Amino acid sequence: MALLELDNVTKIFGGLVAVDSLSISIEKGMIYGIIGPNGAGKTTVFNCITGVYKPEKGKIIFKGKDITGLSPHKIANMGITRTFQTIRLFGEMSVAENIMSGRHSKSRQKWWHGIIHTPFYYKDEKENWLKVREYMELFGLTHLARMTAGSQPYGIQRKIEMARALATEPELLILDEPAAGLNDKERLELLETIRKIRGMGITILLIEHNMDLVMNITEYISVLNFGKKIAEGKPEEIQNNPVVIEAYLGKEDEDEF
Amino acid sequence: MSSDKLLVVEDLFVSYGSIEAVKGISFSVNRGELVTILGANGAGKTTTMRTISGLIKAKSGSIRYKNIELTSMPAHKIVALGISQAPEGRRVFGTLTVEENLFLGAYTKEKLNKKVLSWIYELFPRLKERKNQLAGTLSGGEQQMLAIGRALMSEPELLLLDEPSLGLAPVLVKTIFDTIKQIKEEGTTILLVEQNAKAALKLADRGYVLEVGKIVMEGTSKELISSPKIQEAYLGKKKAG
Amino acid sequence: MKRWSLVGLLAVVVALLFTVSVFAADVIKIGVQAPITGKFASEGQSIDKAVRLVVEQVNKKGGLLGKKIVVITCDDEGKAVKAAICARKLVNDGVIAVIGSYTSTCTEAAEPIYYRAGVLQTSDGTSDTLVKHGYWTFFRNSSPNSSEAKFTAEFFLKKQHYKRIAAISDYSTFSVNLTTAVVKDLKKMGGNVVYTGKIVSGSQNFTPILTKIKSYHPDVIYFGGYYTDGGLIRAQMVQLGMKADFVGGDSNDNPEFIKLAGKAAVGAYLIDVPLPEMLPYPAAKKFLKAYRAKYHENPASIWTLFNVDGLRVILYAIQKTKSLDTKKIAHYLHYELKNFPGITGPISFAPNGERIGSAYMAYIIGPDLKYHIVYREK
Amino acid sequence: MMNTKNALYYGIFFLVLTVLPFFLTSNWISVMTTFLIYSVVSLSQDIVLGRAGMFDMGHAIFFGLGAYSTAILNMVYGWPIVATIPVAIILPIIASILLAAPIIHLRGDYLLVTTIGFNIVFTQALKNNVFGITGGPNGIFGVEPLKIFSITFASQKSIYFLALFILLLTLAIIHNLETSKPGRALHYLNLDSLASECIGINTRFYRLYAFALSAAIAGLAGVVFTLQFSAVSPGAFNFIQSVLFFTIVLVGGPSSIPGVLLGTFFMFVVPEMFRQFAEARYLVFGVAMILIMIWRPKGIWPVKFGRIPNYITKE
Amino acid sequence: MEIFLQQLVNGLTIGSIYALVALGYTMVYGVLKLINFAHGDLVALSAYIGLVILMQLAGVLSPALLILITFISTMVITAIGGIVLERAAYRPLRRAPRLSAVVSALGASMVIENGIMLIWGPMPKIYPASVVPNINFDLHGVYISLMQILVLVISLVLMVALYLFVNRTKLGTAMRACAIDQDAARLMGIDVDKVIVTTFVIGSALGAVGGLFIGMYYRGITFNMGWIYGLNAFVAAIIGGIGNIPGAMLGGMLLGIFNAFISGYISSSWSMALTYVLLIIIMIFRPTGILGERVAEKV
Repeated sequence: MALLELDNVTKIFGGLVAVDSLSISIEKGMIYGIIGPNGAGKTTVFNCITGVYKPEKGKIIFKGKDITGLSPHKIANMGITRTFQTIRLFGEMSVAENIMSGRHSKSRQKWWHGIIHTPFYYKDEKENWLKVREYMELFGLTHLARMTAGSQPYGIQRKIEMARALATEPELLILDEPAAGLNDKERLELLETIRKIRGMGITILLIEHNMDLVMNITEYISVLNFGKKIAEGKPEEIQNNPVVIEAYLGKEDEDEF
Repeated sequence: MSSDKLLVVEDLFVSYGSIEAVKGISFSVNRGELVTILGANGAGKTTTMRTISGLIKAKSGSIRYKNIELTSMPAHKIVALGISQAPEGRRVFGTLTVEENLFLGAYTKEKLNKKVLSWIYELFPRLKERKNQLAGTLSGGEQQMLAIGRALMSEPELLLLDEPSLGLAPVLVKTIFDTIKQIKEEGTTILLVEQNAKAALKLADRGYVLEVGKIVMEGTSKELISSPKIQEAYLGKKKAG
Repeated sequence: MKRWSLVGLLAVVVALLFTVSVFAADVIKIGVQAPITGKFASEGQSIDKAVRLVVEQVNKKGGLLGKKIVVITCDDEGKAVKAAICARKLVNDGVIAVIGSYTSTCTEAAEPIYYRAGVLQTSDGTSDTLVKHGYWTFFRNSSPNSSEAKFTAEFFLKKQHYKRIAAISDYSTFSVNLTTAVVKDLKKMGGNVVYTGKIVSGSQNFTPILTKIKSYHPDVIYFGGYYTDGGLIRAQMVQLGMKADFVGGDSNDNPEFIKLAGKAAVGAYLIDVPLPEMLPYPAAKKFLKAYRAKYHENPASIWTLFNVDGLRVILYAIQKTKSLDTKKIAHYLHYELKNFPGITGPISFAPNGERIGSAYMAYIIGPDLKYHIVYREK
Repeated sequence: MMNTKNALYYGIFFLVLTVLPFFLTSNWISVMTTFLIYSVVSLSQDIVLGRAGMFDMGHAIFFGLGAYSTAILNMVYGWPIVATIPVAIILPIIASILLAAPIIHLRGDYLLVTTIGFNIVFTQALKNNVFGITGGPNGIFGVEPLKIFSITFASQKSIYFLALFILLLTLAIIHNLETSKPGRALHYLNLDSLASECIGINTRFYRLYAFALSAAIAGLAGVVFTLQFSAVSPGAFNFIQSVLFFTIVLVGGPSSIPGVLLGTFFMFVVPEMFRQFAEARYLVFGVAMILIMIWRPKGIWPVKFGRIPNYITKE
Repeated sequence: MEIFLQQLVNGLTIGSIYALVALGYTMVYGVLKLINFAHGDLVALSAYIGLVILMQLAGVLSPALLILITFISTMVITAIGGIVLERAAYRPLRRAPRLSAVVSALGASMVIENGIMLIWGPMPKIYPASVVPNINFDLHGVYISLMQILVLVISLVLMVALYLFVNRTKLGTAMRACAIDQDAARLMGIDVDKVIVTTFVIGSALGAVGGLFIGMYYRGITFNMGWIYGLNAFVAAIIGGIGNIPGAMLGGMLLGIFNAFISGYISSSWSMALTYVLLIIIMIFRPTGILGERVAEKV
């Protein structure tokens, strides 16, 4: 059974069909890529999966459960976490606090722990901060723990965001253009990190423009154009698919423009 | 190609708070040229454009247009000097009509030049059909046309185009680039920022490659197209087949 | 660290401010607790000025019991919270008696504090609740709502023979109490009250409520609030073509009422003790002259004069008892003082601190825009 | 997780507040008591406004509900003050949830206007003497002092220490909040609501949580207010008061405990000090508010994040 | 029926004053996203300035000229006040957190209110009774005065003029553009600072007309009346959809009429509370006001 399944998902904005009867199926443990021109509806798909938008039609099934239209926090608590195309960190807070936010759903503190600290609180708090420490070490952020997240360079912010997402211990990690704004070195690091995350048994779904990265890392790709899936398959199949070349990659021998 | 420099950017640094987005870039645009700046998301292209237009203040460095220093000039004066921009994401005034948008483009002009307006309607007949429609109701491609048309209304000598193909269907991308070519042929100097490297280099005379706030490569379009690095990083997706 | 040093500096300044205490001298301290700022600022400032004038006169003649009198003023802004703070401040400053406050709310909020400290308090507040607690320190220098209400009801039913009566108040303690008392007395005497309602003081536009009242066809509208609203109500009644009479409670008695209502003021009735300039007593004329000479204006209202009387009886009692013991002074005021010639009429106090007797009158504003007495208590 | 330096500063702060009444005149003790009460209310306002980022300009409602609960139960129904305290806490909680639930999704300024609206309805209800128990525009006077066992809190000094105790309690709660999952959740949803949702934070729940907690604290402060003045009146809880609490937080520094305390001091005690300049002081004060905002747009003492345990950065 | 019509007249009169004041809130909110809490106090100030001018010139000029000169000079002076306000209290905070500007606005409100008290004293000031001849028309039991007619007509004319200015002129279009996207407006060569100042000038001048109407119609003016008028007008702007100019006009009128009908038909004691209950209901069901932020649609 697929980990995540989209069944004829349709999202319409004021008459404009942003996602058009999209069906995809992601197996557990794979790295799945979605590519397509800007404005093809890729991010909208992510927003539908994570509950930010409610699709007009279709079903989204995660681990056999229908999650269509659930609120984002419920979906996140079921094990789907994402990063954003434009980084959305809690800019004024420290790096460690940002990653700690990912522990929210795993922390078992109750509402009254915001008022009274019980022995359980201390135990839980320590457990979670130690987890934060683990993720900071994993991403090499330990020395920045107390620094303000918003003042870090782009590459570091991407890492913090990914660390935060991982801190929720998701089963499915959704990355929206993780390589945007990274230089060559950082991109290579990212490649390594994504492989490492997969090694942890986490399924990854990503949108990416950098073809190098996509072709290198993904095991299966869907190509979207105008909200419709125009092709899917293994990377090498996609690279040679004439429809994809026409709509997205561009024809080699095209000379008009 | 004339060699007199219309726009010269030297050692430009721009930062948002403590993040440096542009780290000491230098480039120039000659009169009558179409120069393109290539780079991935977040490379600093849009920041550069916004700084030229005066929306962001540079931290250091200089931007000279016809030998006038722009770095400490407010945006509206820069427009009056003859630089106009079609910004990234189009930024049309959604609750104003198409025609009102175009009129605003000519805000710095004493009087509306009817000839320019009809030229723009010629370039983009779709805009003429929809001139009384609210700009927000246009499709993405039409909005891009409007953004470019609006920028042209001030009869600029230097036109800045920030990602005109963003989010457009391939067939529309072609239309837009055809129009850009046409605008260039009518004598407007253009600085074009693009992710679509191939399309941009086909049009451009020269290009610069921006990566994480620095210029990593520059040259004529021919040189860039044939450079292996460019082929791999920006055109590679096509070559992979 | 830098910020902490800033705080340290601030703390030192605060400490200095706190430790500066009023050094004791051989003087008699009289407090004024009044709304110097805020909505009732004009009344409060007038009371303060008048008190200072009287004290200046006494000091010029050599003071009281051989001591100079010092006035300490505290601004309660017409707010209950500030009134309590003021009361504590004045008590702490060592005043023997306090004049004020102007509003019943502030007076009531401060009462228990003066009572516990044994400081005499005299106020023009008209709310009946002021004397309910039975504090020996409190003396009302004006007439209470209840006697005004009784007089109003008599005027309505015995003199004017109104058949359909509408009554409105604002939200202030004073106005609600007075209006409620008037309505109660009217009903007790068999009057027909067809409408009661409230307005928001200062909202200026009273046409909606007046239009509504119009549909009840009353032959009189009674308004128990302040002149700032009363003048406008009268003007808007006329503008809406209403034929009903207008009768205003004591707080409408202010020269500004006529200015606000303009020509519409003609024919309006007011119920109050006499106007400052209508007071028949020589002391009153003398005082007004002195006030005008010093401040080049008239006192804000009759309430200033009531407070002056409050001050004068207390000073008189100190002189008579030759004592600064407030218990003795209070005893004298309660049981020995009879018909002191005040500028607002003879003054005596009941054992609960109530001023005995009232001098309420009903006036009509004539075409000459002057007050004419139409009815007075027998 | 309070470090020793902070603990020291708080120690000094409370030491000063503890000995202060022995050096102050009674009217200044009264001012300082009110300062303590207002500090508690401002700190509670800060939970909603500073931490959770909701523009609540009707906070005096909860303060007033607490104060009126005590006054009404004591004066109308004859309850001893101690027994009224739980009601004065629970009633504001219920009210806050009922009021906030339908409007919590509103964008900043709209929430602000709606809460002003609630506040105006609240004070008008008090003035109209709803159910005949609020005492109308007059309010309620003569509330008994608090008696716990055989101790009676009647003197100004004893009320001062009661208020100080409540402030201490509030600071403890806020410290606990700050260093716990719910408290951090408030900051997260304030800074980026969507990102918070996407990492599993139920933003709606925590927004209501912020309202309920702050209402409870404000209600408790209301009890002390009633004891301090042995009276309540609608004017003490009108929307101008809400504006005051709102301003205190912003002038001092949202989410910053020392900031809010300084804000209260500046907005409440400083005007008391300049009482002799009665007529001009609020003019000067307005100018000062503008200048402070220009000088320190994030408040006099802005919040500093980075409260993280030391052990996570050590090898 | 007369009662109904009379209440309508009552409501429209106060409603047009609310609308005039609300326009100032809504325009500033449109371009700056700032609740200009000092606007109501500026309106109060204008009433005082108007009175001073009126008293200075009374008897010197003919009544019609007197009114004209008073209006124009008060509008000019208040507009200058608006410029000063923007310069001193808002421009330095353009890039600060939004709430800082709110505090600055509250501070400015205190400054103006207490400034009025220091200059003119705490006593209410009273406009002379017959600036506008006291003529009252009786239309079958519905009374309407000449002053009311003036209030209605002038307000309407000004609102139509403002509507035309904003929709038909270059500067007006620029103003709308700034409200939508300031950076894009800059790219058009629009001097955004100038547009903002213009907004304050127009808003203050319209507020000044409102202030003069308050003085001339209701006669008594107090230093602290800015709060009540300001708050009501602000609520009117919100009801209509803040930032939306026709919305402010509609909101003002609706608020006036609603107020009149609640006082008239339900309960005057609860009129203020019920007005706000209405506001809350509108906020719950139409979170951006009745007209809302204009959505893109075909015209």
